[in-house]
Amino acid sequence: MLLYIAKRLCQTVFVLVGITFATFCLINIVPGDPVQVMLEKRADPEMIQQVRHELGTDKPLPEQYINFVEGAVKFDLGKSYFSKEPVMSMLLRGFLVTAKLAAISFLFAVTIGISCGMLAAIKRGKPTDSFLMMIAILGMSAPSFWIAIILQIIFGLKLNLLPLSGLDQPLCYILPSIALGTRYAASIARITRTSMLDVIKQDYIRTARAKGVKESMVFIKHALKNALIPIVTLLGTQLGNMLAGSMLIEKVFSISGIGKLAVDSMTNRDLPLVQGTVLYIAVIFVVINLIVDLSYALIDPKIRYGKGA
Amino acid sequence: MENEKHLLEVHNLTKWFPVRNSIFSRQQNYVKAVNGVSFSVKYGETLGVVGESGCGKSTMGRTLLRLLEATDGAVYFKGENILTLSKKKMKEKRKDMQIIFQDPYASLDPRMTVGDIISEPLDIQTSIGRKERTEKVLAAIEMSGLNPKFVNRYPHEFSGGQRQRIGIARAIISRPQLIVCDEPVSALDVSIQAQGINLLKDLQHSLNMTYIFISHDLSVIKHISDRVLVMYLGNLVEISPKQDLFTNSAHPYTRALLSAIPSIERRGTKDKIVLQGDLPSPLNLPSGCCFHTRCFMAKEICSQKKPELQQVGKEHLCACHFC
Amino acid sequence: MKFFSFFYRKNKYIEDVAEQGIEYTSYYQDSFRRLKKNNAAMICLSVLALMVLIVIFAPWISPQDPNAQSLKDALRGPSAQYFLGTDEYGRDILSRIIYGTRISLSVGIISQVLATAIGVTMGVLAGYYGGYIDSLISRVMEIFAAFPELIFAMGIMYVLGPGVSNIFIALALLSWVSTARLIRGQVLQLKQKEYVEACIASGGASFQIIVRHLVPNCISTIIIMVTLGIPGAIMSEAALSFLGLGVQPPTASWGSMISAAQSYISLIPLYSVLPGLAIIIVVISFNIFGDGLRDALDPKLKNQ
Amino acid sequence: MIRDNLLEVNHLKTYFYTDEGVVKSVDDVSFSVQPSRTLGIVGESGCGKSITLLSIMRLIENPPGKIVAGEILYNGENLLKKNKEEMRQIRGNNIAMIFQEPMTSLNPVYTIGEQILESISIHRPELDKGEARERALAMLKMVNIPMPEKRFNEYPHQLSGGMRQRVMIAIALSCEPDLLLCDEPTTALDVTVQAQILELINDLKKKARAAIIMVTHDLGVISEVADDVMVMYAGKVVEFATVDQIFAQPMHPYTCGLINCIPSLDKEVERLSTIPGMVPSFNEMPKGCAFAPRCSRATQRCKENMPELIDIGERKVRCFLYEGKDTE
Repeated sequence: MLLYIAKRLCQTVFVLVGITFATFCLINIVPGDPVQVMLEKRADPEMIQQVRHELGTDKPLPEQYINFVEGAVKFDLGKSYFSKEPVMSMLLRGFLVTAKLAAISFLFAVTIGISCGMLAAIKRGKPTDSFLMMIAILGMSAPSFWIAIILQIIFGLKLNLLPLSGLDQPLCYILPSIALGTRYAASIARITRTSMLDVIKQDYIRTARAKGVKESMVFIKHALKNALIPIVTLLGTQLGNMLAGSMLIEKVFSISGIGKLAVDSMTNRDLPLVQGTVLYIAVIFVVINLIVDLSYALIDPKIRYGKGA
Repeated sequence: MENEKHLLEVHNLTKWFPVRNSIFSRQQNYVKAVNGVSFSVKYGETLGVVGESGCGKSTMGRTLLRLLEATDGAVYFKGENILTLSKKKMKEKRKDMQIIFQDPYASLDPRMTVGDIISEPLDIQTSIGRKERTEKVLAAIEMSGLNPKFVNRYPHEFSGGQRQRIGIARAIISRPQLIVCDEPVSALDVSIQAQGINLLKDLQHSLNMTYIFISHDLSVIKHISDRVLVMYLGNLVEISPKQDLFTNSAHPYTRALLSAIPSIERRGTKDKIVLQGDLPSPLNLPSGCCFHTRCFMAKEICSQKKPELQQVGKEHLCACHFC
Repeated sequence: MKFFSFFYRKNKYIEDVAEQGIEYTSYYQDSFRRLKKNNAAMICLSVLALMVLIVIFAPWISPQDPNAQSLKDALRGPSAQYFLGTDEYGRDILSRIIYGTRISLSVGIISQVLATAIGVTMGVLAGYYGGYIDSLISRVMEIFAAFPELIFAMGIMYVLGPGVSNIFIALALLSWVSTARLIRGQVLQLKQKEYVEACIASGGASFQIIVRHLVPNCISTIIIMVTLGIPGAIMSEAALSFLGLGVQPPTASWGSMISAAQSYISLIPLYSVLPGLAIIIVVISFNIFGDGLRDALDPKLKNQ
Repeated sequence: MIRDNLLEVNHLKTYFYTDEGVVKSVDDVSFSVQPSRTLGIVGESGCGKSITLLSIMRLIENPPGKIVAGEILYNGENLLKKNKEEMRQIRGNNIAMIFQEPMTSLNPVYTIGEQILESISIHRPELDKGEARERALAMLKMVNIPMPEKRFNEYPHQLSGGMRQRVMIAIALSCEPDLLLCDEPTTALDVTVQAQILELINDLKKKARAAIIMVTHDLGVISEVADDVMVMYAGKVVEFATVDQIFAQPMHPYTCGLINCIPSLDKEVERLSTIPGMVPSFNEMPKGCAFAPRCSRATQRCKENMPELIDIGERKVRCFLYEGKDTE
């Protein structure tokens, strides 16, 4: 297992380096001088020179890259050009808001997704199964921001039950979480169902039945644990996508999370902030995937005992 | 010259598969699938290769044809070492050597018609005209006992036995001199198996081919072979003319193998040799004689010294300290 | 019946000896027969065909010019002149939705065709040659996959600047990795097949193996990947346009329409509901048709 | 000699309803098993021998499969009339089963110990944890697994095929069943390991006094373990006899063909005798005897009528050749 962990860690370090490189390139291949683009026509040459010096873009590219990586590791990515606030503190503030929202939606998606998927697998071929899968494919096909608006219209405007925007009270979380989680719940339900159906065809399920194991236990004890690997893989990607996808929901509900930060920085062409958001969202995503991969070891003894890689 | 009698001479053939143990350790480990096997095959004979799964018999068959590159050793085909031939020269040689596979499902491309599958060796090797190609394909189909009407059908419409016949037709279309048969009938039902064996025997006579027949089934090997080679963990343990091997087996592994076969005729015989334990891993071969961990005759010397092949009868060689 | 005939090579050279009057069913003919039995998939296929017709004939079927402003008619409900009402500039919503179909379908199809071209090439190279080529391609794929979808697309759009053709590129770069991964895995499996060994045993070179055996056996996966990739690309385009990073005004796109409509949900809710319904109809049709295609072509792919 | 039947199967019919039509996998099969006897069922793939076992266990996947008729009497009680819960109590407790693929028949995510304990805890809830563990270890010892304490905590992938099959046998025998169903238990194993497993089964037969039904395609295996032999072809029983009778004097042409087409270890023949053709697929089943198209002794009558299973002394055979000899 140590070998497996070591291998995964090495891979992660490599990917992290790749991410910093990609993010760095992202900024430096923007057509034209980034500073000029940033300041648009307002700037006189002297001012441009000054900003360049501030951002360090007057140095040669390799040195810039090293400075960038150094800053990234030290959690110091400079200041936002517009608000003059350190990028890190802005990110942190935004991240806390988004993380809360994403965590709640994730919980919602996992509970609904796995239970519906299991139910559909148990009732395979029956009306319950077809109904649940219809709902799932519908949920997968609707854009989250559209669901958010529909929820606002129904629960906020027509029924006047829940607040339309903001996150200042617990009730506020309900609509954004549902809007953000629906699509993921649907895909989790689908993968749970297919993975379960795949597993219950296996010989060891027949062995369990031949032992006289109760049908409910056949599903819960014998099938689910084996079906988990594809589900957990999906969960990892989904959590990362949820963090990024929350920016659509944040826009609808006027929440100032990390997503809003990302969108604003890009529309304003606020270079340090763009770098920061892209880099750290990617880093979080990679860390989540690392945790997922390590959790395979808990599920699959083949990995735990050295064989898998 | 002695060589004239031999179609194939194999010297010290070795195939090790490297396994990366760890990204940190510099020590390279190997799955030692075939370890220094030497033998020769005469024109027109059938050499049976027998052993349990994991003994390296299929790997050896594939290495002989350079479907896998050998780690060490030499294979002389009609006096020429094919392991050192260039790609281009090897391609020409491939006309003379073919292979029949075990799995009737994985060995036929599901997206090709039967005709295209069978003519593949011709399409790759030669640039003959359509008419000639058609004739050759039809001839091969008929020789394999299939209905020529099937040419445009796809493999999924055929049963296991018929698919195996398609595989045989593909192997014989370029009129090879040597065919490696890798468990060609193992996946078939008994009644179909007998048809397959008879077909292979008939083709051998009419086309004058030499077979290396790989199987785990000693009774099939006994029926079809002229000489038999027994392998254990990548090592040749005994090679002998058929009669001698079955009446007078020298190696304890061969004897155990023979006695383990459940047979109708030997029903009720009580003095069975039942080997204990499992096959050791080919990653860590036992020291000395690789069979000593399961051998009922093992003495101290067996774990220390690797036995050499010794002559025990006419053309009968055995690698055991006590034979 | 000849729907898939493009994809398989049927050698007719022995036709005269073959059984007459018997239909030889190829793999694709069988699959198509299975697909035709799947009613839901066939309904979705006809919906998609209808959509394609809308795309082609948009100028003739849309009642108004989608970009013609008429501020006095702004934000009206449905009427005889404006069948589904008007937006904040008084433009006809129905016409804008019809023109939005053009953007959505072209983004979906073109970006996926590009992605498939890159993905299949990379996947086959990595899977077949292995070794350093595989390591290199795999590492590149890992870095591409290290960004969440939306952030990745946004980053690319930031670099390239907004615009329809840049969306094609951004979404192609986003989705080639999954195709490449799947193809690589499949090639690794196919490479082990005995019919590939048989081809080597007959002297087949790498190119012959790839062309004769590997690619034909990957075609069904490729078809499935394209079909199931399109709805994802359509959704991503809508999201980008919704955020203002995709299609720019005044061009009509479903995502940017929803974005604009968001300010008027209390005034004219239909404005935000309708473009979303259009997205759902197209995406769900592709999803159900793609699922049907996958079940018909390759039931084993279900788990990917 | 009259013995009480432990298991009596009467006119069992198990059909599978597929898109292409109804597959009559088991078609009117009757037989009985006495305590401590071993019945061997032989036939080629698709003849319905494994489906017969799964029908006894009531483990046929429905849909597409269904037991459409017949009765399965276990100690006089019809298993087909039992409800799910009663059937569950019988499975693993009174009737146990081992399967062909030892590689895939054990759950990869649980240890060997957990999988044996599960069966014990279901059917012997009165045992406390320590006792159950004792018993599980004793089972591992009984099937000759070296170092049972160590193996107890290992996962299936750490064991070889032969070892896994031993574990399967230990699980099956852990609640001392009266009847053990073996579905090709040695087919996936090498000959030397097969010899070990067959030796083990023969040993346990003496110790455990369970009746065994052994399904296999290998007549050699049958000859080593069975007391009685039933030959099946295309879902029907074609011959039933004791093991000595069947090999000394096979009656049905199919049985004769099957015995003759195995290459002999002791005799030398130039050509193997074969059974021409192949097993008809379910949708082109002939009207009369299913074996008639491949039978060298078939007459017009065989092609048109299905012969009945006729009793000849203690034997049974389904062939017109033996009509009128039933008084013998």
